[in-house]
Amino acid sequence: MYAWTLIVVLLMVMALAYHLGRKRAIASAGGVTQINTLHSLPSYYGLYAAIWAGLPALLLMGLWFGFQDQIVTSLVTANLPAEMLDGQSSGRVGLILNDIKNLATGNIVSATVTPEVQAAADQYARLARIANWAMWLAVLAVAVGGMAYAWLRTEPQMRARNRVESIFKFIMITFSSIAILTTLGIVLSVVFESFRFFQMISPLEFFLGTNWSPQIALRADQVGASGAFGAIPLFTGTLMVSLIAMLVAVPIGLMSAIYLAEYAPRNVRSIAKPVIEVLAGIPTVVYGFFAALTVAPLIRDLGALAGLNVASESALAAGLVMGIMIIPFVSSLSDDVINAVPQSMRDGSYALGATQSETIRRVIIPAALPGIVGGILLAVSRAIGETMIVVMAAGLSANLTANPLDSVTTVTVQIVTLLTGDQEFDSAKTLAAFALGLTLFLVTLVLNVIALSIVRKYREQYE
Amino acid sequence: MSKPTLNAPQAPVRRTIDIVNASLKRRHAQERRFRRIGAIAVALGLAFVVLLFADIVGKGYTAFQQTYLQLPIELSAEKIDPAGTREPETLSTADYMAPIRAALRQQFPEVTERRELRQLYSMVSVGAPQFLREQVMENPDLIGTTQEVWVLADDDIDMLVKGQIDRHAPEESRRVNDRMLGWVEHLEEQGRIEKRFNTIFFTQGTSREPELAGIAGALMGSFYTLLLTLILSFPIGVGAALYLEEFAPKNRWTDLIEVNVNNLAAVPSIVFGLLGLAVFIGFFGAPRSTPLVAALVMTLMTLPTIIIASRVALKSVPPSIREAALGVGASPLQTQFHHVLPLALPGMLTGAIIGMARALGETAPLLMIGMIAFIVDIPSGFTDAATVLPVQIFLWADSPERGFVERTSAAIIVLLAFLFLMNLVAVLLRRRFERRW
Amino acid sequence: RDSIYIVGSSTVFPFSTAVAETFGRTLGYNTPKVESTGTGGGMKLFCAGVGVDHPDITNASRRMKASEFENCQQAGAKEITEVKIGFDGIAIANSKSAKHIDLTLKDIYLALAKDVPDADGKFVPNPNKTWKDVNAALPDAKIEVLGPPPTSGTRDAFVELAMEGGCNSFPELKALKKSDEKKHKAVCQGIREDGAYIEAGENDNLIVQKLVSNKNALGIFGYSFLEQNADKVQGAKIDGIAPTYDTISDGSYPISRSLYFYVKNAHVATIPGIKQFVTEFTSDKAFGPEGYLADKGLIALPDAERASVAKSAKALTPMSKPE
Amino acid sequence: MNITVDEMEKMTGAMSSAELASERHSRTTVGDFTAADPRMTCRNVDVWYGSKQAINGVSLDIGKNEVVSMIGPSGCGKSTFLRCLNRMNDTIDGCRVTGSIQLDGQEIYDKSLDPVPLRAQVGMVFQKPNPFPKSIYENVAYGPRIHGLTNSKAELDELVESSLEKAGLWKEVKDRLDQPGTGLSGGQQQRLCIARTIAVSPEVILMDEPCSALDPIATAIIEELIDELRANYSIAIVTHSMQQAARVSQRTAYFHLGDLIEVGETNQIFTNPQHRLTEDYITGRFG
Amino acid sequence: MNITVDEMEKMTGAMSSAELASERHSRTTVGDFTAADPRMTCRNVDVWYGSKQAINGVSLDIGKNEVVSMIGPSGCGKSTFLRCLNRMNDTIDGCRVTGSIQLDGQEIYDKSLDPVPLRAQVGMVFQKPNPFPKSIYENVAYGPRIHGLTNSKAELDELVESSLEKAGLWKEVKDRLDQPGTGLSGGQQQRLCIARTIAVSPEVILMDEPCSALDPIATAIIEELIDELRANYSIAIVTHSMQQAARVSQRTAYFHLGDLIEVGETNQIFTNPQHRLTEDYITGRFG
Ligand SMILES: Nc1ncnc2c1ncn2[C@@H]1O[C@H](COP(=O)(O)OP(=O)(O)OP(=O)(O)O)[C@@H](O)[C@H]1O
Ligand SMILES: Nc1ncnc2c1ncn2[C@@H]1O[C@H](COP(=O)(O)OP(=O)(O)OP(=O)(O)O)[C@@H](O)[C@H]1O
Ligand SMILES: [Mg+2]
Ligand SMILES: [Mg+2]
Ligand SMILES: O=P([O-])([O-])[O-]
Repeated sequence: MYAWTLIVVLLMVMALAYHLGRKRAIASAGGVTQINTLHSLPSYYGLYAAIWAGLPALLLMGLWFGFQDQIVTSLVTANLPAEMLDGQSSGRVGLILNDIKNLATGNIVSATVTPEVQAAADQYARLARIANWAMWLAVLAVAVGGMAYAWLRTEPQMRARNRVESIFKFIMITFSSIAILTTLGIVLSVVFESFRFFQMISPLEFFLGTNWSPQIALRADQVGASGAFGAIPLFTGTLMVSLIAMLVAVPIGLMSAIYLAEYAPRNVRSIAKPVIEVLAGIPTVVYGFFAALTVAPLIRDLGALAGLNVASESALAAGLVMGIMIIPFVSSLSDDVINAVPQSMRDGSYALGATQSETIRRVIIPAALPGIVGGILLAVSRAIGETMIVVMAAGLSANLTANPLDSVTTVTVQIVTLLTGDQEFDSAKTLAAFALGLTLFLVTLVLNVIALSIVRKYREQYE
Repeated sequence: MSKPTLNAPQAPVRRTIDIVNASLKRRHAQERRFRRIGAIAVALGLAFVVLLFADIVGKGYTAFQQTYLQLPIELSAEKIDPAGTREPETLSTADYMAPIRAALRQQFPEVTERRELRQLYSMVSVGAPQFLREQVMENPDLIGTTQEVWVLADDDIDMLVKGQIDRHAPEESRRVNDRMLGWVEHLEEQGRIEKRFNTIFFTQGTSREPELAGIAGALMGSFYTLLLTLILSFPIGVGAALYLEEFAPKNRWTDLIEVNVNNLAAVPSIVFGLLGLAVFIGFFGAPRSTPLVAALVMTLMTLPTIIIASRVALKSVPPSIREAALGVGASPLQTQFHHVLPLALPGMLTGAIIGMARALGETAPLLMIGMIAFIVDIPSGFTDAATVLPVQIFLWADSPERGFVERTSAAIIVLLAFLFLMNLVAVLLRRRFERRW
Repeated sequence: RDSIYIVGSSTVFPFSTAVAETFGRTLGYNTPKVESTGTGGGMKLFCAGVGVDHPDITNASRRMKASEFENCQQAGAKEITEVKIGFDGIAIANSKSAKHIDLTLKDIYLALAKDVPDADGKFVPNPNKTWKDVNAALPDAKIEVLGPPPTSGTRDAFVELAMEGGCNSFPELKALKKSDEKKHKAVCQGIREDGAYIEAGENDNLIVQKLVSNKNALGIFGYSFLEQNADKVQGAKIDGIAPTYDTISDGSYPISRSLYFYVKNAHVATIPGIKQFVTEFTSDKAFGPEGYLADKGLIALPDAERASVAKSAKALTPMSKPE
Repeated sequence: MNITVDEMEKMTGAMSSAELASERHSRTTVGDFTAADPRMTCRNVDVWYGSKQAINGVSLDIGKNEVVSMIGPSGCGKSTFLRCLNRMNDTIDGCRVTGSIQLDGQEIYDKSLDPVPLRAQVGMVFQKPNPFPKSIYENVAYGPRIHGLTNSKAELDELVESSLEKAGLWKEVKDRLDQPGTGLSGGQQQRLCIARTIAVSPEVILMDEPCSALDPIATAIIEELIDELRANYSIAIVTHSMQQAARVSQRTAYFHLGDLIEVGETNQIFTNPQHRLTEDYITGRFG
Repeated sequence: MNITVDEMEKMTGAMSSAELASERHSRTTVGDFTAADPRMTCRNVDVWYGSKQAINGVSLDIGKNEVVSMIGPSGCGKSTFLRCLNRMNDTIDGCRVTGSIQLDGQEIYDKSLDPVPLRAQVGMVFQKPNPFPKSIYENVAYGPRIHGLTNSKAELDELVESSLEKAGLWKEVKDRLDQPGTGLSGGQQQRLCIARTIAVSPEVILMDEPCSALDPIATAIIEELIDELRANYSIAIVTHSMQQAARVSQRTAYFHLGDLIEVGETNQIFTNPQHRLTEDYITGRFG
């Protein structure tokens, strides 16, 4: 609660800093009529001041929040009678302190309140209050200090725009590196476990084996499955389900993008597009139920009519429904890029006597290709990463089959099943999840590299 | 002028127009086919939405009503407020179940056997006294009077009244036995059973009793999670896309980042959960089961989507616009913010819509960070323990009680309404910025 | 932290949450936070240590293992109270519109085992395609059983009780248990992976609904789902016993298991309400045969056992190391 | 050859709106707008962009085997009028065309008329070069391909080469036919667009300032081409260079603020304009 | 005034690569490329697009208060060279510039140099008009706004008006300043871009065929503007019209296939070219 008020106050200080910085810049230039002697627009000086007022203060506030409780707690702990802490583990001390905090904040407490505890709670409450005040003071002081600093530095020659822009650029670089950090985090969090996995199971078996049955016993008294770790059926399963999904999503998505961007009246487009986008947000549980209870039986019955032997869980059902889910990834992104192709391209084609569909197929789609591929890649990615639908509609058994009417399982499904049940980090079973994760990561990486080079090759830059 | 024949091409054997006319029928057929396929594709897309909606709404709309029983309840002063002080303390701790049960007994005086009585009592919800208490506390004058009160029915009765339980099915395959059915029919004849709008569903947190279960907690959880996700992921995604597409030097390193971002999109969501568990909860000690951690995980998960969509959008802005701005001396940043971003914004919003939609519907990574939990209290901040809509749906879908079936669908309806609302804002924004050049 | 933190089995989750809710509503404490992590996952979190960040209680659909107990000890959670709360029956059911089917454990074993002994007692990959192959008295329908995946406690229990039970109906296999326990486990508990047994995810509702749309299939799921969906599915009699409250409660229905929760005593004094929670859980109005948990599908312990459980739970008597 | 500011004042002054209003009576087209053997006939064509009228009741014919040039100050509606002739205005939101425009006696704005063969017959070179983001080769091959004008790869190669040759671009690009057309210089792009248009051998060609970005040599090549094409086809060309109009066209039409002010034999227009506005414009240039 | 096909053959033949190779020795710049009082000095500038060299070691100065015109056949590298002068080539992928280009003695390709103030100082009108997809007013007001050139709305209005006026566009657009700049005619767009550039009063102005889409009257206005601007600023203009070059510029540079062939006083270049290529080009036009 207090944090919010402080943030609001800080925002007000920043606004003030902006205003003052701006005015100061104008004044230093010698008045409104002279602002062209400034290096940058006055508003940049304002922004500069606002950043100086806001950023350090916010950082300080973040740090304070991170450490205040720790410091106050250690002060309180130091004052607790020694016998209360003697021989206690840190977890225990934590519990005692938790009790003290509960008492201090007026929550229900567990046991009888001893005088020591009461005293400690009082001290805690007092210290917390003081710390809170101190934070306000410190943060505001830093804010005002930053403002003053910016104020002092404001002079016509100061390259305010460059400074502000470097800060923005720095922020943007930081943002970009989040993607890298995430990857790093993911790789780091799977690579060691994968390594241990490959020490137990030979990579040869993993990559070339065609039998997947990883649920080996975790405990001595448990009996698991045969414990085969051939990942090929998982990858073929992933491939098949994704392929089916893409066979649904790409034509429907692309064609509806084309229709909406090129043929449909504006108001139809403005309604249909967001409605189709809803498909991306329906929880996968819903799709799972839909696939398992509506689509799969339908396919089975149809198959039976045609004299085919269809498993009640089929890759086809999961793939079809997954395809529906990812339609918007293809349609919306493609629609945007198609819409962004300059009109002069269309004009050029029409003027040669091309029909609208020829124009679309031969000029607009190629011109919009990088974006369309981007959308398709996103859709593929989503298909590869989806679990719930497959679990519910295609089952969990790893069949090596090319028949979409059979049940299959996918890499991600196995990862989820291996990770959500009982885990044991020295059993090949749990580690297999990490090996799968890493392999999937690498496989998709290779696919992405290929996709990128293809897009590069066919990229058509208009103008 | 030189002689026209000098370099003249051989006149085409046939006039272009003849060739064109000859192929016209085929090309128009092609055109019509193409167009029709497009229309069919859109229709299919819309049909899927409608189908799923019809399915969900058909299953879920009944949850927006809840069965109540009307009972003449004697709020005797001795029982509720023996001292007559009307102190809130006393009023709130009084036993309100007793008068309800008494009223039931009074309705069916013939029921005396213990087992039967238990069944009779089970017709009202265990939550009914709580609402009676609220009424009394609000209006203490009721004490000492006998009031006709609508009390909350148990979920089995609710299901029966709504027809989810078939009254004509044989007794052993029905959760409501013949005796209870008789009581219900008796009350129905007297007009003492009514379906009313289910406010509980919208105002309460979850519960193990279907009739008491509400969506408010999960809704707020989703709200906080998505708010924070949006606040974090949109600027970060757009910022990263801007940097990568417009500022970063084009070299192997940025290629690597590009591939990398694309690849992150294909990382199964549960892996993001693992990462969040290890980094945010394990390393930074962020509190488990909170919107804060969920939002951080969701941010990492949606970032690739937003970055990719934004880059695509930036790519499709013609370079001449950038040149024009740079040419009058705008800085690259100004060029981006004043000219390129507004033109790319529709595409970026699309990315945000899709990313947010996914974040709204995602369950798997949340399993890892402790959000699959029974949390009754409605969260009031980013660091309160909370659950979110899809997880709530997941949990309800796995509950044995029949009453949760319709509530699951109703929760999905709420989620979709939430989604529509979110889309609406983005769509309005998108429309403002969309233009062709 | 001012509320109890519970983790553990998804099977116990519905009961634990029901108590948590009542506890919060009636006793004025904050409603405990209950996380469904699976028994093993719960044990891991529970035994990770003592302190505000660690759970106070874990639910389990099986007893705590010796190794898990060891972990707890090492992490400082020395005193742990074990509370047995009741039974859970595992039903084998099919759609109500299909023919009722009665099975023996032996049928189940022969239908679902990975390898079965052939005429001369040699183990061959399960050749049975239809129920008729298993037992001439059964219908001539494809074997198609929807059941939980190996990650689920229900599956563990099913394997231990039904499969091993069926396995032991072969005298020579029963004898094997004495001579070569490992081999015995392997042959008795392995479930076939050729598609006759379909791992259908951990959502029992989904299995129920799949049964409705697939008349040939049988499903394996908890008793509470059978009870709630009595109009849609019917439970098969096992060895002549139908899955009902009474048969499970008195132990005559062969596929049932016990459910537990474990309390970290070290937290009792410092986290408000743990004791009261345990008391509430073990009160007759909760886990008694007439209690609200019975409504949720929990099958109560016999009276005598219940009383002793309640007593030692209230006293928070620490358990000894399980064998 | 320089014009003084005073002269300019006079010129622009001549167009000030007050004066124009008083001259309104004289804004019906001077001269004979018909052609002896017309391919295209336009009668009373009005064009609106939204509520703004860009063309007021223009009537003009384009005859067989003739080049008609359209001149007039910037923004007077030349491009707009030209775009009417093959219905390119259809693609502009809010653009409305009324009146009658016929090709070989066939009303082109007829609801039932198919713009596809129309545009194959009436080709157009746009004012701003707009090559497709494809290779140079594909840019030229695009039209023949969609219409199926050639039967073999060799024939197509030949057609591409001859079209580029005619547009005077072959030498410059023959080594890089597979490189994107968008990576060409401004004038090269313009010639590429010309090559693209003539590759489908349209019978009426509309050229909107085809030589604006071209140097004199390249201009000469294009003018040569126009002359050559005239033998078989009809051409309407918008140009700002009166010399060019004089060189290539048989008839000239002078537009002013949406009106067709005067039309006639090119010689006659440039030597003896009838309307004051035409005269002002021409002498403004030559004075 | 017409050139025959034969003559043309000769001309283009003169440029055939074999012959060019033999002439290579003579492709060092003829004439004095320095200016007495230079604002910009370029020395040995090479430009590559990927592996293709578009400019070969060009050295050229642009003096204070002078207009330098650049002429040469289409595709010879005029735009490329012009774009080097305010580092607009930075935006083209794979474009590399070497050599020295200085503005007031400051190396503009210096790593430490900020291209933003450079571009504010060295304005540019592009070959293809590229108005922002914003209103006409915003198009012109954009530059002054970001540079803070005006202090009030009124002042800005005035600046917008005067810039449009100078570009000869004010009369045509004054009633629709709030309409999109992309809805203008080709010539109007071009003038809008000129107005946009001069609104920030750059000290060096680079104009890439600023009058290519303009009628003679509008051209005259722009030429007048150039003349006026010269009093204070330096201007480099690319043009295909030799008359225009002769009218507006003091010095002229003739480019050919990436080489600066000849540079000198405009009068002298047009009356007495030293290099055969220059002569061919000029006489090809005038012949
Ligand atoms: N972006 C580009 N990528 C590759 N090559 C290019 C690019 N831009 C121009 N070129 C090539 O560089 C050479 C010089 O082009 P430039 O645009 O400078 O010519 P120019 O003299 O301006 O011609 P024009 O008068 O036709 O505009 C040409 O051969 C052209 O094809
Ligand atoms: N898309 C459009 N929307 C609105 N007005 C337009 C549009 N295109 C052109 N105009 C207006 O219509 C009038 C005629 O434009 P048009 O392009 O026909 O002129 P033009 O004669 O070709 O001029 P230029 O020689 O400059 O190309 C101009 O006033 C112009 O501003
Ligand atoms: Mg025009
Ligand atoms: Mg150029
Ligand atoms: O969650 P489980 O009870 O299946 O371990």
